[in-house]
Amino acid sequence: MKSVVTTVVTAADAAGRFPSTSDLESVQGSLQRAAARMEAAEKLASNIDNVAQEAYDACIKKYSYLNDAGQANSNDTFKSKCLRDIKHYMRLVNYCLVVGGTGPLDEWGIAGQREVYRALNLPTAPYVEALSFARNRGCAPRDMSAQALVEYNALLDYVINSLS
Amino acid sequence: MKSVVTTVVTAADAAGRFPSTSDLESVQGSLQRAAARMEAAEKLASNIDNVAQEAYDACIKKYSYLNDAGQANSNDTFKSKCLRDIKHYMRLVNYCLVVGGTGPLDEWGIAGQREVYRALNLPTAPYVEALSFARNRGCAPRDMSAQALVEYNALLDYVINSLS
Amino acid sequence: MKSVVTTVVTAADAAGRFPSTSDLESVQGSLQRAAARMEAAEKLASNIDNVAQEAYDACIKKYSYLNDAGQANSNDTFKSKCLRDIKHYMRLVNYCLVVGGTGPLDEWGIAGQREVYRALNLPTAPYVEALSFARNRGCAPRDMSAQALVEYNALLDYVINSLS
Amino acid sequence: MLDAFSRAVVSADSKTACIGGEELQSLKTFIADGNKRLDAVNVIASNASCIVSDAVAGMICENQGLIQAGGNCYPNRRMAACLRDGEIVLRYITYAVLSGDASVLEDRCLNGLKETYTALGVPLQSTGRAVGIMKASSLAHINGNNSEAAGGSRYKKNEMIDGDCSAITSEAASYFDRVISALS
Amino acid sequence: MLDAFSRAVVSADSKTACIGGEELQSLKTFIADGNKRLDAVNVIASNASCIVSDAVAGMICENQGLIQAGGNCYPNRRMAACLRDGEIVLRYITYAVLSGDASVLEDRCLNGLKETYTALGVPLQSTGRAVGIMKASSLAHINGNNSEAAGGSRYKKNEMIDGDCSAITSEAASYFDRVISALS
Amino acid sequence: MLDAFSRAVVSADSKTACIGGEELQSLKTFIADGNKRLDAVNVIASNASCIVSDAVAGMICENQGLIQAGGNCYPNRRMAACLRDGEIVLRYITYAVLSGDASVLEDRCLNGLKETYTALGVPLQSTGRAVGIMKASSLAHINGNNSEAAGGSRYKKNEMIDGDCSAITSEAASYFDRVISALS
Ligand SMILES: CCC1=C(C)/C(=C/C2=NC(=C\c3[nH]c(/C=C4\NC(=O)[C@H](C)[C@H]4CC)c(C)c3CCC(=O)O)/C(CCC(=O)O)=C2C)NC1=O
Ligand SMILES: CCC1=C(C)/C(=C/C2=NC(=C\c3[nH]c(/C=C4\NC(=O)[C@H](C)[C@H]4CC)c(C)c3CCC(=O)O)/C(CCC(=O)O)=C2C)NC1=O
Ligand SMILES: CCC1=C(C)/C(=C/C2=NC(=C\c3[nH]c(/C=C4\NC(=O)[C@H](C)[C@H]4CC)c(C)c3CCC(=O)O)/C(CCC(=O)O)=C2C)NC1=O
Ligand SMILES: CCC1=C(C)/C(=C/C2=NC(=C\c3[nH]c(/C=C4\NC(=O)[C@H](C)[C@H]4CC)c(C)c3CCC(=O)O)/C(CCC(=O)O)=C2C)NC1=O
Ligand SMILES: CCC1=C(C)/C(=C/C2=NC(=C\c3[nH]c(/C=C4\NC(=O)[C@H](C)[C@H]4CC)c(C)c3CCC(=O)O)/C(CCC(=O)O)=C2C)NC1=O
Ligand SMILES: CCC1=C(C)/C(=C/C2=NC(=C\c3[nH]c(/C=C4\NC(=O)[C@H](C)[C@H]4CC)c(C)c3CCC(=O)O)/C(CCC(=O)O)=C2C)NC1=O
Repeated sequence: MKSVVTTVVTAADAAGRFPSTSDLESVQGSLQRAAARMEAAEKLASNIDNVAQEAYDACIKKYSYLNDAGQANSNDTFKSKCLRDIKHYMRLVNYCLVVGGTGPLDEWGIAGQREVYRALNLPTAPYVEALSFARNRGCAPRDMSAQALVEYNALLDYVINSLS
Repeated sequence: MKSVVTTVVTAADAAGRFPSTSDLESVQGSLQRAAARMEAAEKLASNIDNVAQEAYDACIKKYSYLNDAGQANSNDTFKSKCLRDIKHYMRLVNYCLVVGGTGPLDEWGIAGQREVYRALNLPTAPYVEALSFARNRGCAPRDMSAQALVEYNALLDYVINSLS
Repeated sequence: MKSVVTTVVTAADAAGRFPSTSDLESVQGSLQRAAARMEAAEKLASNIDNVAQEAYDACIKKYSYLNDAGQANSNDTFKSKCLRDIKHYMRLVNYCLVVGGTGPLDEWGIAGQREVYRALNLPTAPYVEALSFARNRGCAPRDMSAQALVEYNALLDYVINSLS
Repeated sequence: MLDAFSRAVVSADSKTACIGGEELQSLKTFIADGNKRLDAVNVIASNASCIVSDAVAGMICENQGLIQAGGNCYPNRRMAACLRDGEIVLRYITYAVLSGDASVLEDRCLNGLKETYTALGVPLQSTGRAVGIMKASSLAHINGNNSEAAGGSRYKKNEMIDGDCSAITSEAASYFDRVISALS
Repeated sequence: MLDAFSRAVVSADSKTACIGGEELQSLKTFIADGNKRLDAVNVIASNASCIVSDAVAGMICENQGLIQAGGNCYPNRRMAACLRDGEIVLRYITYAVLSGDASVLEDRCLNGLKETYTALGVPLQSTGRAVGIMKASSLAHINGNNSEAAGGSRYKKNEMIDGDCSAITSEAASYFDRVISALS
Repeated sequence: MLDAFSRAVVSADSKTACIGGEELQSLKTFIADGNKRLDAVNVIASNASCIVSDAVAGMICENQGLIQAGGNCYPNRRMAACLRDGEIVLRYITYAVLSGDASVLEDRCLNGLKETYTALGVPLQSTGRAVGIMKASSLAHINGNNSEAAGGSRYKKNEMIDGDCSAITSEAASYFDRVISALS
């Protein structure tokens, strides 16, 4: 799973060499910047249910046609799946903050998402709306420090891009 | 084994697609033309022993040296093998008429024939003579309809070409 | 293992053909020249301990620093290993004379030698000195015939080159 | 790859016999009923997307564990792989119906599939259930029995000429059964 | 390839849980002790050549059969292959220490190694001995316990800051033990 | 690939010994009898085509099932493959005779052949019979015992110098026996 460390090790292995001084410096830099990510991860973990619920509510409010008969938010099962989906993405964001790379989102969220939503007739615009709401919702220093918020928002932008 | 259907399926599979409308039209065309082939196959099947015997007799008459000591038609075993070989080819022609392609001749008769006859010192001219006799022997509408005869002769020409 | 015979068979096999007349002539030529190689091999085998000892003594005499503390000839174990190494190379020369090719030296002496000596901090100059001493030591017809000596020296030159 | 005609030829060759009389008769029936066969292939191919996704969604509905952590339809990557596999299987079944012989399905799709799934941890029973739903759905399409009730919001009426399709329906069913059998 | 962080993420995903609170705490300790880890990697990498050749020479010294006819370190080609293998193993151990996880060592080095060695006739017990000597040597370097007595003519003093290195030493030891275990 | 000389070297190396005295003596005999060896290779190579086809025809004559439906020499494609295999085997035997060592035959022809034939359904006993006929034919050629009676219409007189060929005949026989043994 992609991170500064695994990138450095992969390059060294491809060249058949021991980790060099610049390899170690890269890793050191990454560890030094880790504090902001850890803070964002912790804040998100402690509040994830509210974050997801708000984002879900916002997207259904904007695309209220989804509540109509036959649409993708028209019964209890669908409603709970939709909320669950938003929470899935937020949980993957928490993972990416911990790992310091986009690996968890890439491998577990983005890979295959278009094929799945197309097969199940799920429009992507509501997903984008929910994630955009979350992306614009956070404030520093109320929710977390400015640097932490930068990391958090960057990952949400990344997911939003993948669905646009 | 090559036929209109297997050709169409192979192409669709190579492109990873379901059979398309033009695929279905190709198959339909082939099925429509099948009647003539079926008639030729049936007529040949009901008379194959005579057809083979006549062709064999004609080729030995033309190349009578084959009866001399040490030659390829010089004892009872060889005679029966030679007749058998002619009948093999006619049977493969019957198969090709059923399949609607040259697959049976290609895979079971033509592949390896030159190597076998060269190794066993069997000249190919007598084979050509026997098959040519059969090719010129059929008459429409006495033996079969004109269209059926066209299919039958085309296959004999195909085999003759492969031995020339 | 490379020899005139195996080279000829490898080429014939790559072309899928039986051994041809020129193949057989190559082998015949090699067998005709074999007498000189066999003589050199026999002479070397009967005297190998002296040959190796002389060469070893000469190289330590030239690089006497090797006897100092911490150097590669500074204790009994190291001394015996060094003498053993020289004898290894002379034995591989005997094999090459028998085979009529450089295969034994290539596969069992030269492959990996640089890596091994570098890892163990063994300088190559003393090896070169020992083998050069042996290379210049032989005289015809005292030690062996002139043709045999040519074969013997050529192999020593080959090893010396690989270490230079 | 064999079709109904080359299958008959292979069988005759094993007896060094020509094809005439009776064996030819069943092939003539095949030719006479050709249009039914083409219609059957066409109706499955035209509704493939919805046949597949309904079957996978149904399989999941009956077994929620598939979409939880550790389930083989979790995460999105594997869900997509599952939908893709369903389409692959359906595609090879249409090839088999078109050629009138199971060889293309057996050789190019089923050969080694059970071992592959076992090595990957794909649950065979669930896959069999999804194929079973695709079978019911496809046979209804062939038979003209698909209804607005069954299809829901994606129901599409397929224009076909009425007649007796029991033979082709039964043949198509046998191909779905082969898949289920190969994964047991 | 996982590192300490992705390893924690994989574990959380298996419970469909976020990472917060306690799990995050151990990762914060990892970050705080980062420099010790980098120093450990550096001291092994800088002395790799001599760690390897000493271990192989020691293994041979204890078992002279290896350099006689039929022994796996005879002739020169195989001696070179053995030295190379020692360096490969040490290199993957430094990767494991750097990432804080054994996956790179397991997946890219140990996977199938025992079978490969068995097929080639490489003696597993001797290899384990060489790895054991490399372990002792490497841990002494990490702990700052390497001495002129042990190093002989190739002793090199490594400048490092004093402190408690027991955790990283113990972690590095576990990677060497994995190798020995995989070859038993 | 080894020849008689490198085979002796491999054996000496396993004892860390030089080659002199007695071992050299048998190699000198090899050199002295070199022309007999070359003649043996030449007479087989020059008559290969007829040695092979006679052996295959003989094998079939003794077992007519091979050329009926289901037999491994039916249809023409497999008959041609069988003739080709016979020529391959004979070719590797001439390589072995030329080098004075069985390694090229073992490594490049026989290695895995039994498994390949078993997987393909090629009947091992019949193959052994064909190789046996090729052996009888080839040894007769080497020994100068081929006759017009045996050869029939394709008999060809090979000019060779008379002498004692029992050693080379016996060595060639051992290579044919290895093939038969490998397929049992
Ligand atoms: C961890 C990564 C991951 C993600 C992201 C994921 C998404 C995901 N959402 C699904 C279903 C679904 N998702 C929704 C979602 C919505 N309904 C709406 O109105 C909106 C358009 C939208 C919410 C924004 C619905 C309604 C379904 C059920 C669709 C059906 O069964 O037909 C499914 C099909 C399987 C199932 O029913 O659970 C997947 C795989 N699964 C994963 O493993
Ligand atoms: C042309 C013939 C052909 C077939 C049939 C085929 C199947 C096939 N399915 C695969 C994976 C897969 N197949 C499934 C399928 C399922 N998981 C479930 O829970 C359901 C029960 C089921 C769908 C009904 C899944 C989830 C994977 C991914 C497994 C993984 O990567 O862990 C793979 C492994 C490579 C990959 O992930 O793409 C192959 C080769 N490939 C071929 O070339
Ligand atoms: C058959 C082919 C073959 C060769 C050639 C060979 C060489 C060879 N020499 C070695 C050691 C050695 N070789 C020497 C040699 C020398 N000391 C000196 O002063 C000189 C520089 C030099 C002699 C010219 C020494 C001292 C050692 C021991 C080095 C050590 O253990 O640190 C080793 C390491 C393993 C061992 O201790 O035996 C090998 C592999 N091994 C083989 O299998
Ligand atoms: C990246 C992961 C990786 C590993 C680990 C690896 C190991 C590896 N070691 C090998 C050989 C070998 N390994 C050894 C090692 C030893 N012999 C001894 O006596 C000692 C006990 C031991 C050293 C401690 C030897 C001697 C060979 C050569 C064996 C031969 O060719 O007969 C080979 C066979 C190919 C070759 O000779 O290069 C492989 C693949 N290759 C890889 O790609
Ligand atoms: C189904 C496809 C198929 C074909 C076509 C076929 C041909 C065929 N003909 C053969 C022999 C033979 N074929 C002939 C044929 C002839 N004698 C003559 O005078 C003429 C030149 C010629 C007839 C036109 C003879 C004499 C032999 C025996 C040759 C021998 O054993 O030396 C053989 C060698 C094996 C055997 O004895 O049966 C094959 C494989 N086999 C097959 O499986
Ligand atoms: C260089 C070493 C080498 C060898 C030895 C070799 C053998 C060899 N023989 C084969 C086939 C075959 N071999 C035979 C041989 C026989 N059938 C009989 O009834 C007789 C008993 C016997 C002849 C004496 C036949 C008939 C086939 C074709 C089998 C088939 O395709 O079903 C095949 C499978 C591929 C092919 O059909 O060409 C191989 C690889 N290939 C190699 O590269």
